[in-house]
Amino acid sequence: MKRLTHPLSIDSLKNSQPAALLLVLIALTILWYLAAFWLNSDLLIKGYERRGMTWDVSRLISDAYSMKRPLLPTPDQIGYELYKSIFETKISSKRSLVYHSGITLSSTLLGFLLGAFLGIVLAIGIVHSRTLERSLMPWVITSQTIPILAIAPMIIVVLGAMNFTGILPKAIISMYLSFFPVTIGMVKGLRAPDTLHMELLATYSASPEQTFRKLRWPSAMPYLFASLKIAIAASLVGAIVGELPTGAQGGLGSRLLSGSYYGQTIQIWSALVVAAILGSVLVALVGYFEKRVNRRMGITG
Amino acid sequence: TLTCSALAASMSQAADPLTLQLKWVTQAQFAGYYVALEKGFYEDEDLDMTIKPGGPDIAPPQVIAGGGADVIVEWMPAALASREKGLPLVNIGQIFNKSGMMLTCLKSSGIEKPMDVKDKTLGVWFFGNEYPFLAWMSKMAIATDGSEGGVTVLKQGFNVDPIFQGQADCVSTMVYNEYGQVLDGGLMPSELTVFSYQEQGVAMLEDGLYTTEDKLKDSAMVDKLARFLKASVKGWEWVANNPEEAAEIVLEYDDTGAQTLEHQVRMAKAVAKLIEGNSKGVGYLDPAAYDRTVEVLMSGDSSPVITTKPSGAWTHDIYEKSGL
Amino acid sequence: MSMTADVFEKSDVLAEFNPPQSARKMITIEDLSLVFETNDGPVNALSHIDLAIEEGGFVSFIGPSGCGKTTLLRVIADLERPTSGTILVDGTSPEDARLNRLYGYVFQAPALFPWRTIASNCKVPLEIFGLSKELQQQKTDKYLELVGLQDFHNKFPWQLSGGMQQRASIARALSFEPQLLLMDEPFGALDEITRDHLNLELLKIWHETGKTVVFVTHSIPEAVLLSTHIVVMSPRPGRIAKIIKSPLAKKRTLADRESPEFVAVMQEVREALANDHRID
Amino acid sequence: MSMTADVFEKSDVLAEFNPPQSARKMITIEDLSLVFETNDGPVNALSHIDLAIEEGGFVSFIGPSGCGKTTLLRVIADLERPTSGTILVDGTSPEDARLNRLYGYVFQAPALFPWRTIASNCKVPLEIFGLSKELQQQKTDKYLELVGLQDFHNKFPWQLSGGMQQRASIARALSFEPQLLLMDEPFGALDEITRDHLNLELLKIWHETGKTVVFVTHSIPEAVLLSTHIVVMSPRPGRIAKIIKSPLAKKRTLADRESPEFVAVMQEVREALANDHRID
Amino acid sequence: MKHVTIILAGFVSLLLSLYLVSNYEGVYLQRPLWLTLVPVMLVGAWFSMVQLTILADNVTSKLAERFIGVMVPALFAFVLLVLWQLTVTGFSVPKVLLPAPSTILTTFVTHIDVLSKDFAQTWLKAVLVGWIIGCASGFIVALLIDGSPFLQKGFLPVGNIMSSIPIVGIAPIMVMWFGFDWQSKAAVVVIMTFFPMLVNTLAGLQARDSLHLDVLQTYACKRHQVLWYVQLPAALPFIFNALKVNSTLALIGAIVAEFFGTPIVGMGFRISTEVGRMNMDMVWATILVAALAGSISYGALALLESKLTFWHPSRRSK
Ligand SMILES: Nc1ncnc2c1ncn2[C@@H]1O[C@H](COP(=O)(O)OP(=O)(O)OP(=O)(O)O)[C@@H](O)[C@H]1O
Ligand SMILES: Nc1ncnc2c1ncn2[C@@H]1O[C@H](COP(=O)(O)OP(=O)(O)OP(=O)(O)O)[C@@H](O)[C@H]1O
Ligand SMILES: [Mg+2]
Ligand SMILES: [Mg+2]
Repeated sequence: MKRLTHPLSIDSLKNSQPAALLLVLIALTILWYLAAFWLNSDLLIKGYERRGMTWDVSRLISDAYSMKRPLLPTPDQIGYELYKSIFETKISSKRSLVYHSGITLSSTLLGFLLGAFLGIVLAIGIVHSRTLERSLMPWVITSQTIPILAIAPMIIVVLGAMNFTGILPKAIISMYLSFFPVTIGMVKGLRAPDTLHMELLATYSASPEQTFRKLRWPSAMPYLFASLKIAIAASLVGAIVGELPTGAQGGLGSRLLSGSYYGQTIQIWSALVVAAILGSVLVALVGYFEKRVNRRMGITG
Repeated sequence: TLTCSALAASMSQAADPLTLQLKWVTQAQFAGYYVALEKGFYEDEDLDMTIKPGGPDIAPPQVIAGGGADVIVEWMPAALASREKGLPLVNIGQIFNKSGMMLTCLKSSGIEKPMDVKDKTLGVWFFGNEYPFLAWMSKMAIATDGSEGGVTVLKQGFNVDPIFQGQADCVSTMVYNEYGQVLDGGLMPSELTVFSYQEQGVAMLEDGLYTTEDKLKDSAMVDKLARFLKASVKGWEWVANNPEEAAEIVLEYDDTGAQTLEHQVRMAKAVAKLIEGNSKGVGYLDPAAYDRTVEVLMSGDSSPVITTKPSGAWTHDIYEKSGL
Repeated sequence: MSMTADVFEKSDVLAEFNPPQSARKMITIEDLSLVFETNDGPVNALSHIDLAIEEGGFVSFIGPSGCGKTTLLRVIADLERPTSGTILVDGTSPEDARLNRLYGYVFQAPALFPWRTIASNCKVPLEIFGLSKELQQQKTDKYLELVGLQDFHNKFPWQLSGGMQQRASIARALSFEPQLLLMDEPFGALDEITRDHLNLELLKIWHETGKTVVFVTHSIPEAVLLSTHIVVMSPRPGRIAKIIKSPLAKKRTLADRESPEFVAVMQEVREALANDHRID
Repeated sequence: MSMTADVFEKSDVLAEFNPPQSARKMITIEDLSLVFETNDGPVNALSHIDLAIEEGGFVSFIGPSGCGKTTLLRVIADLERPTSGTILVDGTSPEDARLNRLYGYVFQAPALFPWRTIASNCKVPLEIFGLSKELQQQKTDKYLELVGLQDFHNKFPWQLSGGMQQRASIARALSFEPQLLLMDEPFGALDEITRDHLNLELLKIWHETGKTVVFVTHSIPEAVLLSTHIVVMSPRPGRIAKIIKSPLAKKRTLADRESPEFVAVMQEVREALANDHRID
Repeated sequence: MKHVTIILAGFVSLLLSLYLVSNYEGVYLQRPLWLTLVPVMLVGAWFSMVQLTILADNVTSKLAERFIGVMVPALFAFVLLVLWQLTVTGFSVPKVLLPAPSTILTTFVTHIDVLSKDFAQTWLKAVLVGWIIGCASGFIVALLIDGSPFLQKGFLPVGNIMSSIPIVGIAPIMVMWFGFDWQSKAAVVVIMTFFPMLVNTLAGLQARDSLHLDVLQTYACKRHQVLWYVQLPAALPFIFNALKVNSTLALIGAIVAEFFGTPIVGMGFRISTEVGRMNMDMVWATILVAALAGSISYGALALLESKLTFWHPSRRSK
């Protein structure tokens, strides 16, 4: 089993994480620059032709990599923008991406906690009550087919009218998106225990609550963490979606929006990059907890 | 804004609270209100103002229906549509005298005069902002379903990119905002043909102040609104005189930190032109302009925005009470 | 370890067998049948079973692979519902008996929780029954020692050999000292000496506590050594071929295996088995 | 104890035993040790094992539960890597032997795939080895019949009794007719008669095909009946206590069990086991 | 016959509340006595559902079980709708905020032609194509990554980062790159569905029984054979999880993407336009279409799953 997944173990370099990562990153960067040139030059040539300007390739290249509002900004443009808005700006400033990440992060986390909690509670209900399963489950699914952006403004309006403003409405949208993968995963996970193990507990006439604590919950762990990873990514999406209608109140979503509104591609991309980094840090965090729980459950490697 | 208003509330206990819902994000389009807030004009009128910025999917009528605002900034077509849907919105003051919306086209696409848009692809804003365009097309008898001899309509996003990327021959622009972006993007005015809806005779009343009928039945509220209108108009007049400083004030209130001063100054100056030219000054709704708007709205051949002539959709009471 | 097998001080006479209270029936089964519905047609796992097991009895099921021993044990344990017939366990339905935590069950496979250590696996029933922490520890220590796993408290199941896992599952079933023990080939994966040792321990527990034991085994000597009654089953459909009552005294030693009665009973069982044997 | 590594060198008693080609070693193990690292400290599963198994031999491992029999078998099968020492299988490393599909392995647990029927489980290795559909069907039919599961082709594993599952897994290992058979307590969950039957079948296959068989069992009579050599192991750390060479002829019958040689070998094995027995 | 009585009682209480809704619009909520009927109705409906469930579990005919199985969620939905209608009409909620279910249904029926065009544009093109490509690529990448530690180490972090990019951010960019038509929406869907598939498939591929792997190793299996014989079957429940979650995510993604520029057809276009026109009934009719499409595709996947994973303990234990 170990050897099956180690066909490349001969070459130690190939097995080193930094080397692999570096190689992939370099490849991606090169691809990116090529793509940026390809996309931007198209735009530029159209512009040149419209104005009947003469141009040569070197002009095209330097223009393509230094447009103010490029179709695809280059990594160095984004990097510079990130540097400016992260390191050269005070964290408390509204122009700092750290400040906006903080706003988004807080509603993401709140929404994730609420969503994970709701998801687990629903799953427990569904697993234990046939009536709930039959009546609720189809509607849990249907709830997700309602496009969130359509009801997000309503949620915000209604909560706003009830004087809930700030992160709560956004967190509720995050919750709405993140509870679903948890429910689906946990319903499956809580039903995953081995038949034999379920029977063993039946011979002890263990109460449903004991069966849950001693058997269902531990066997649902792989499912729980797989769904939590999706849920936290969904929660971030929810927070950002929630920031669109309330577009002027800060957060990465409003940076994206205003970037889009004013055609500031570099601003969009740097907000995107920060959102992506935030997302993967959050997913990695869930992964870290997964590892720890696994270790406690005796699952290594 | 949240913390600002909370702070204000704790400082002046006695002041009357009032909430204004804007139609869009914080920008110089709404400079008058922010100036009034910043310069203390509202405070002078003993008002504790809260200004809620909007966004792409915030429909101010919904906000006021849900009780989240006392007064909203809205365009006349949307307000009248809501009225017909059972939310009795009433115009209590008109801020913009002229429409700032226009269709900006590429000369290189062969568009010089209105009829040239036939068989072209046009970017149009929806979300209630499409009525002037539809009215214009129906006036020229051009189909909008992409058929032969008609135009292909795209729902334009929040920017003017389609004209640069060759996805559209014309895009919708506001004179105070997107038009500037088109120029920023490297197009010269000489390369462009611009159709202003105002000039095409299909303009509708844009930014105005609306509240609901039941609020107008409450005399204390009427009094508050009158004071609000007075202070707002004072703010707008200040903007017209000091567009640069107004832009700076707006920037202060922008929570996204994305707006640039240059851009906001340009917007403030353009907006200042739109509020000009009203016979009785800023804040007065010209009934003739109202009638024209209604007429255009009811003229859409296939699906008119409103089906019956509205009544009681505006009042001059507040304007008169405000002593402007 | 010394294998001087005599765990009982004195090997006594037959008189001790059949104590008065044993008139009470622990398990009564009447005309019980069970059919499994499968994708491939019905399987007659049990057919017209009649059986009574007295309190304090030690009854072994023996029979060819697939003849329904496990199924019958599962019916007693309320893990399967019979298709027809009646069954009473301790005077009540199997379900009530299960809810009253009357019995301990040793499954044919070890069925340990992979995320718990051996000791912690043993504690599962004790935790469920709400024993105090000290008692839990005490019982776990006692029974893990009994099965010879005293040094493996903190290992995880997959770090143990097959036989060790099976012993852990025996310790778990013994740990809460149930009235009725249902054991499905508990010693199948053990070497002869360990098996002898555990046979004696089981006899000792049975003898001292007056438990009722229902026991599935494939080993004829084991069945004869342990049981008061040997139920020989035969397959397709699973039914009882013969019930053999043991003439041995209740107190038994390994040395009994050399006795002529023992050999005679062994022979009787072997014949009953061979009589109707088919492989399936 | 002398670790007479070479168990076959001076085999002379029986003419039929030790055919000329059997000089070739199938498995050679020298000074092999294996330590498992666990959360709870290292476990010495195998310590200084020396062993040679000739081609065509039938070698049984016997020893107390947890003494390392499975581990040693897994080392031969390249499922565990030894910590130190050398091992050759068919003259190559265990890995190459595995990659050459030299052996068939019967695991201690049935390890059937729940999503496949019994017949389809049997076909897994055949499909992997790329046999034609007819051949697959033919082999499956043959070996399922051999283990007495001819009526259970279309059942799923969880619809079978424990013993039936084990037989299915034996059929699966036999189906592709490997040169070397590694069997870990294959008949542990079977009744005596079925077991006898399968013992004979295995002997027949061994005898007819000249396969090498390495066999783990807990039953002393079974080990003696089947093997040319019996390796007695002892635990903590797992090592070889004694290697006993069988004086029985290669052709054997169940009746051999009554012979005095047989009883003598059994006694020898039993003593070797009891000698160093500890339960763990 | 106890449960039949209870089911009937539940129905009677529901009908009673319906009667109230239709005849005493707007006023009944001011009368406390009638207001108490609402909880009575809820309790009655709940008991009905419980009894129906028991009935469904014990009924012998497959057809009857299916029928009752549909009845329970239908009843649940019906209760929700009644409550909704009660609230909207009872509290005179403005139509621009929340229309009554009856209005929505009427709009749905009268505008079925527009709605079906939108459905074709959004669901048949963007969602379906994007979902298939997204799930397939997530699956393939998971296979690649699972088999190669090198790819795993290099790509997983990068893949993680890329898939954490929120849709709302990529939608405008996709419109920029792939144009206004459905292709850009499909691209958004691809990106959205990729990650859940990747994570779930990876978890599934690693959820195999190590004993099964040992068995295959004794056959000197190639990696693709290990996949086919053990890892894929073991991963099926996880993969279906992702397929189901994705079927709903895809719809959301496509609709959200349409907010950022489309031709003037499509469900997202319809929603944002009609919100602006205060036609909330049309908005909710579109949502109804989305819900129907999502539920049906989810149901179809669930059916397929139960066919393919019959052997899994989670199905066998029922
Ligand atoms: N869940 C099931 N579904 C269908 N058939 C089953 C099921 N469980 C057992 N059977 C069938 O019932 C019969 C009896 O099985 P059982 O497990 O009781 O045998 P057993 O006597 O315990 O055999 P063994 O000694 O091999 O464990 C077998 O033919 C088996 O195939
Ligand atoms: N994966 C593992 N990790 C740690 N320790 C292990 C592991 N596998 C086996 N062991 C230990 O190695 C020793 C030998 O185990 P092995 O399975 O080889 O025993 P065995 O002789 O086959 O016993 P049995 O007859 O009970 O099957 C035991 O002490 C066991 O605890
Ligand atoms: Mg059995
Ligand atoms: Mg073993």
